[in-house]
Amino acid sequence: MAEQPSWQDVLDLIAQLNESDYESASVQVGDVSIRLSKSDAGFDMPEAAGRVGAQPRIETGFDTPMASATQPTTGAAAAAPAAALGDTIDAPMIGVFYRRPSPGAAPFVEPGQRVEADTTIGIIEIMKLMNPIVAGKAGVITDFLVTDADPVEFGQPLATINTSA
Amino acid sequence: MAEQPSWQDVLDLIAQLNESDYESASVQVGDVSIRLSKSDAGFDMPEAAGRVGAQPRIETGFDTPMASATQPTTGAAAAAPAAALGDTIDAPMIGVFYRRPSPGAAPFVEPGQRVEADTTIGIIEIMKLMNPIVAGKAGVITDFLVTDADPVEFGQPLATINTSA
Amino acid sequence: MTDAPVILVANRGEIAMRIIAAARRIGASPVLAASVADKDSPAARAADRVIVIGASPANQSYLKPEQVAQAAVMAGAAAVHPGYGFLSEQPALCELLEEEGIAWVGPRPETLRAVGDKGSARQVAIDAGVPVGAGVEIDDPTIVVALGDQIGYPLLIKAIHGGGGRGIRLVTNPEELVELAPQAAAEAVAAFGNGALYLERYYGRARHVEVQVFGDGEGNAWIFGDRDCSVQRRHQKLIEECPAPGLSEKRRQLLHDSSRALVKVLRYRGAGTVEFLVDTESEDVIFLEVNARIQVEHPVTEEAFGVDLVAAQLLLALGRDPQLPDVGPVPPAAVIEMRINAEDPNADFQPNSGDITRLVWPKGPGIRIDTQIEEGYRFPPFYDSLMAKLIVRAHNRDAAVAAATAAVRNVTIDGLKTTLPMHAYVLAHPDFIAGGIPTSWFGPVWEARKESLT
Amino acid sequence: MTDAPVILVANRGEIAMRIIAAARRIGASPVLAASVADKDSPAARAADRVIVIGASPANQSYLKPEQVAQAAVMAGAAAVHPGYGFLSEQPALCELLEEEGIAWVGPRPETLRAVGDKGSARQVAIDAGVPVGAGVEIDDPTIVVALGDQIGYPLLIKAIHGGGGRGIRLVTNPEELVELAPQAAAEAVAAFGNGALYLERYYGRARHVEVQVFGDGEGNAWIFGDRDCSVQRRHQKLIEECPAPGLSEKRRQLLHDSSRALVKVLRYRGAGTVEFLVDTESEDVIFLEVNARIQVEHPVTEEAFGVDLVAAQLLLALGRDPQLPDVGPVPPAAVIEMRINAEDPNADFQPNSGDITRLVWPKGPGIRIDTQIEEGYRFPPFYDSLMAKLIVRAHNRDAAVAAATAAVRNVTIDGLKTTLPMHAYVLAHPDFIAGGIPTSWFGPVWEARKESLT
Repeated sequence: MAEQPSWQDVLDLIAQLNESDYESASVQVGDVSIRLSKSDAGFDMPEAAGRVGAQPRIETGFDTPMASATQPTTGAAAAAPAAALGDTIDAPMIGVFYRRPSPGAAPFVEPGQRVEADTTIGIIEIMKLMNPIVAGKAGVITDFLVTDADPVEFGQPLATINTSA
Repeated sequence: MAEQPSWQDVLDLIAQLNESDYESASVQVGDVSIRLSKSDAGFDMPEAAGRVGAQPRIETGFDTPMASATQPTTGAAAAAPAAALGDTIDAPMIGVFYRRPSPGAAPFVEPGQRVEADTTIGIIEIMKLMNPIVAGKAGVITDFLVTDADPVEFGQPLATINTSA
Repeated sequence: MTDAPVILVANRGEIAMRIIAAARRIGASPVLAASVADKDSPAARAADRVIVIGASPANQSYLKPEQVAQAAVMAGAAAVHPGYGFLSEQPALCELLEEEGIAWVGPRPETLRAVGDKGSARQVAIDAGVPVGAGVEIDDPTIVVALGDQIGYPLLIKAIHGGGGRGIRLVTNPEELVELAPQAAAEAVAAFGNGALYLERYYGRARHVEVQVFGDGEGNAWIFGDRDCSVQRRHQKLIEECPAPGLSEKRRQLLHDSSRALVKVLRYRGAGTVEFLVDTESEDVIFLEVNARIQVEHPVTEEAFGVDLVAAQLLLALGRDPQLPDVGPVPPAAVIEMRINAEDPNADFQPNSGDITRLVWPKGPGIRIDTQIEEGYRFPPFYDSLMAKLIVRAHNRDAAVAAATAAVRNVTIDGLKTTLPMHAYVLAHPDFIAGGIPTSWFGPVWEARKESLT
Repeated sequence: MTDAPVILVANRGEIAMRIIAAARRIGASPVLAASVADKDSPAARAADRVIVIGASPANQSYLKPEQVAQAAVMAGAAAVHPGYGFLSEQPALCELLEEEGIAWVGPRPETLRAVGDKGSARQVAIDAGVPVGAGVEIDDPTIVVALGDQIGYPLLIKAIHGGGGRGIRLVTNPEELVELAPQAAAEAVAAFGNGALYLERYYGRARHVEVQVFGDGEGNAWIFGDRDCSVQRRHQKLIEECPAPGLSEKRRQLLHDSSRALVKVLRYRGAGTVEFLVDTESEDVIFLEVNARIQVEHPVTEEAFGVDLVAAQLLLALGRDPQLPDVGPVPPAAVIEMRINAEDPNADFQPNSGDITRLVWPKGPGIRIDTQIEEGYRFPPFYDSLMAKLIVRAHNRDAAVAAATAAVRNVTIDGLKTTLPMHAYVLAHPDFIAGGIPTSWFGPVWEARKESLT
């Protein structure tokens, strides 16, 4: 859990949000929660609460899953959010992820290596069917998030990739 | 838990939010929660809807009915907020409220009149039993909130009283 | 909906929710008379309107007839449903409402009086030909054998002027009686200044079985089977079931016929319960009392027979057909109710209150939950500890016990101590599974469990 | 709980909730195989674990056997429950699981194949001595009287090579047949290049009645009564009830015996439904098909007989006793289910999706709600429009209709258009109240209502 914001932080944040274009905002850090709305639509949903609970960090809620909206909220200045954290390459299907074409062989790619959109980075086996997985975007693989031969779900991040490198 | 905001902090925040564009706002820090709405629509959450709907304006909630919480609880500097808003004299029982001892008679008291704690300000009739109602505190009655012969519920404000006058 | 009759709900908690649901079923408008503590409760939200009648303690709100009556007048109520407890069996509220032309959802005030007192209730039962407990005063403590035979053994010698359990002796045969009666008389003289004694039949292993009745107010009765409520701790029911297991046809008929006779004698109006003591060591069946109201455990009967007793109460009070079927003596299903109380069964059932932080109910066929609690609800300290009733129905008793066991396992209530562990224990106990345990069963069994754990 | 068998729930919505509840009842651990759209759904929260199997559209997730099988492997599942729809009657998933040693909650793959095709199902029925619809090919359109008599009237002349309703003529007597058959042959030649004709019995006012079976896989059957599902719009069931009203004892026995014979012939395993057409203008009863899965409307049977069919399915799949009772042909209660769909009945039942802003369910005895929706739930556009099933039980059909009417009136679903107004209309309609309407009833009645409103 992040350090608690000071009262001044809260005031600053509200001032900042007020200058923003957000229709509504919801911020929760530990015990501190702030919700603002410029329209009546405001905060309808128990769901929203659910999500905040489920996702540990800070979330400014705009009614639907908001992924990237999250980051700069608390921070004062805070630059380039999404790219800084790194894009991910996500599993296009459920199955078992292999980084090598066969046991004992060298991995398709290693962290630090540059890939193109069509570079194979691994294989997903689903019920004995092997499916090559390509990077889908050009960049430098920064890390693998899944161990060789681990099961993965659909949409699960397999690796991080720096697309601006 | 973050440090509790002082009462002054809360007032400042409310002032700030009041100047903002938000239709509605909700801030919670530890036990302190502030909810503001410029329209009745306010907050949709079941609970809040109940409270905000019933009491249109500003509400600083300390978890339970807030009445006394409002007082200087947190407060550092802060001068007598409650009194400024006006104390109320609340119905000590359910029944029909009468401002006069009998139909056609003059009211027990009129707005602007000074009362002592034991001054009778009206009668509540409950199932044909007449119960004199006393002010309960000394001050100047500023307004009656209930019309003569109106039914009142337990705890319903009958009149406002300025206790610092 | 504007001319829907208003039902004032003069109660709280799960029964308030239940009455509100019944009001909605019949197209009426429910208004809740609430204490300050309950003015934002789930029942308050479920009602069309809330009227705050008084402060949080029940003796300043729910127990004040004139405050409830005032709320009924203010609500423009066509009828007032008192639920159970509180003012439900008090003629006072009933009569205040009669004066205002507002219907009372319950029996007439004279019925409440007739059955509200042990002595007069016993007389009503005798008049109706219903078996009551044998008892007789001793004239001469040296001539007691005939009296003892008349009452049967075991029996109790009670000092008439004794009290609080003092001056009571258990006697199991005539020899003991002959020996102990003079001693008891002497001791009573010493202790209470009066040697008068009373003999009473003692049932140490009797069951609590009750019959659900519904009277049309003219002497006709619907009988909706029987319930066994023998899982009790200090006379507090913990688990109830319908039908009562293992009753012989003859006994069942005696219970039902007796109850029907009482309804007729009383010209009983609406829902009521006739409680009996059913001995497991003799063939005796003894009338205990009439509960002139809907009871906590009414859902087991509703689920077993497929009826809505609370809606029927409202309909009758509004002068309409209660829409109840004639049913057989044994329902086509077995139903068990577990009372989930905010009490710690491992700490002498001490009540507790506070926030319910997480709440998950089991789902599926045959499961019914009657409750007011929900996640985030602050269970108040002012009232009784009943949080919820978990009611489970199945095609026979074995299946119902299995279903109840699974249901209890799949309840999550975080934030408070509850009686759920006690239910899990009882439901798994061979005595309970066999059925027909007496009311004296639970206490020592639960104590023994506690000792086995330490 | 660590060695609780894992049940993979390969479905979504209300039936996923239902299977999760049944898994919990039997002490198993439910794991949900979900699409991305459903990964945070109420069913996902109710499960012990969620495995995301694919993208939101069903054909990229719920309809992919290998993805579901992979999830079952990853979950360490002991059994997979496919619900209804999706892969529930596909041998493909069933066989993939068999290879992995994971139990399939449903009939054997060969059973799925045998009843999955109209032609082979018809042959199975004939083998079992179950009445099927009469039909015969015409050799010579000028010699048709005997054929017509053999089939009975009214009948349809169908061009064998026609389709989409073209080339079909309704014939009500032999004279018409003699006149129309040659014309139809000539037209068929002109239209389809082939004059071959087929005669088939026509039932314009037949009911849809089905029988709930449960097979032990060895040829033995439990029969849990019948259901009437005749309130249909374009072959979509809207309201179902148990038992089917107004069936003669003889017809009921024919339906039940036929179903039992099918279970025996197929050595049917688990829950299934045998659908029949029951004519209202003749004594004919015609086999339609076997649904080799649990059905949407299974709750009416569960409530009527007091059983848990889904738990029984799971127990059987796990090799355990399904714990089902033997019951009589007619249940001791009447139950009605209303399908609440996210469709606008006043706009040609157009589906809609979006946020459910407010949701209030009726409460009280005999009311069961099977649903996944809750306040704040965003009803997704990807799947079918079933939001919830409102199931109401009472002691007889009249009481059930009244209870259903009250229950429908007391549902509030804001944010989406639903079929609730349609239910209110049907439940109040004298034809429905009388019982026994044919499947052709709803369409014109609803159209007429629309016209009467404009």
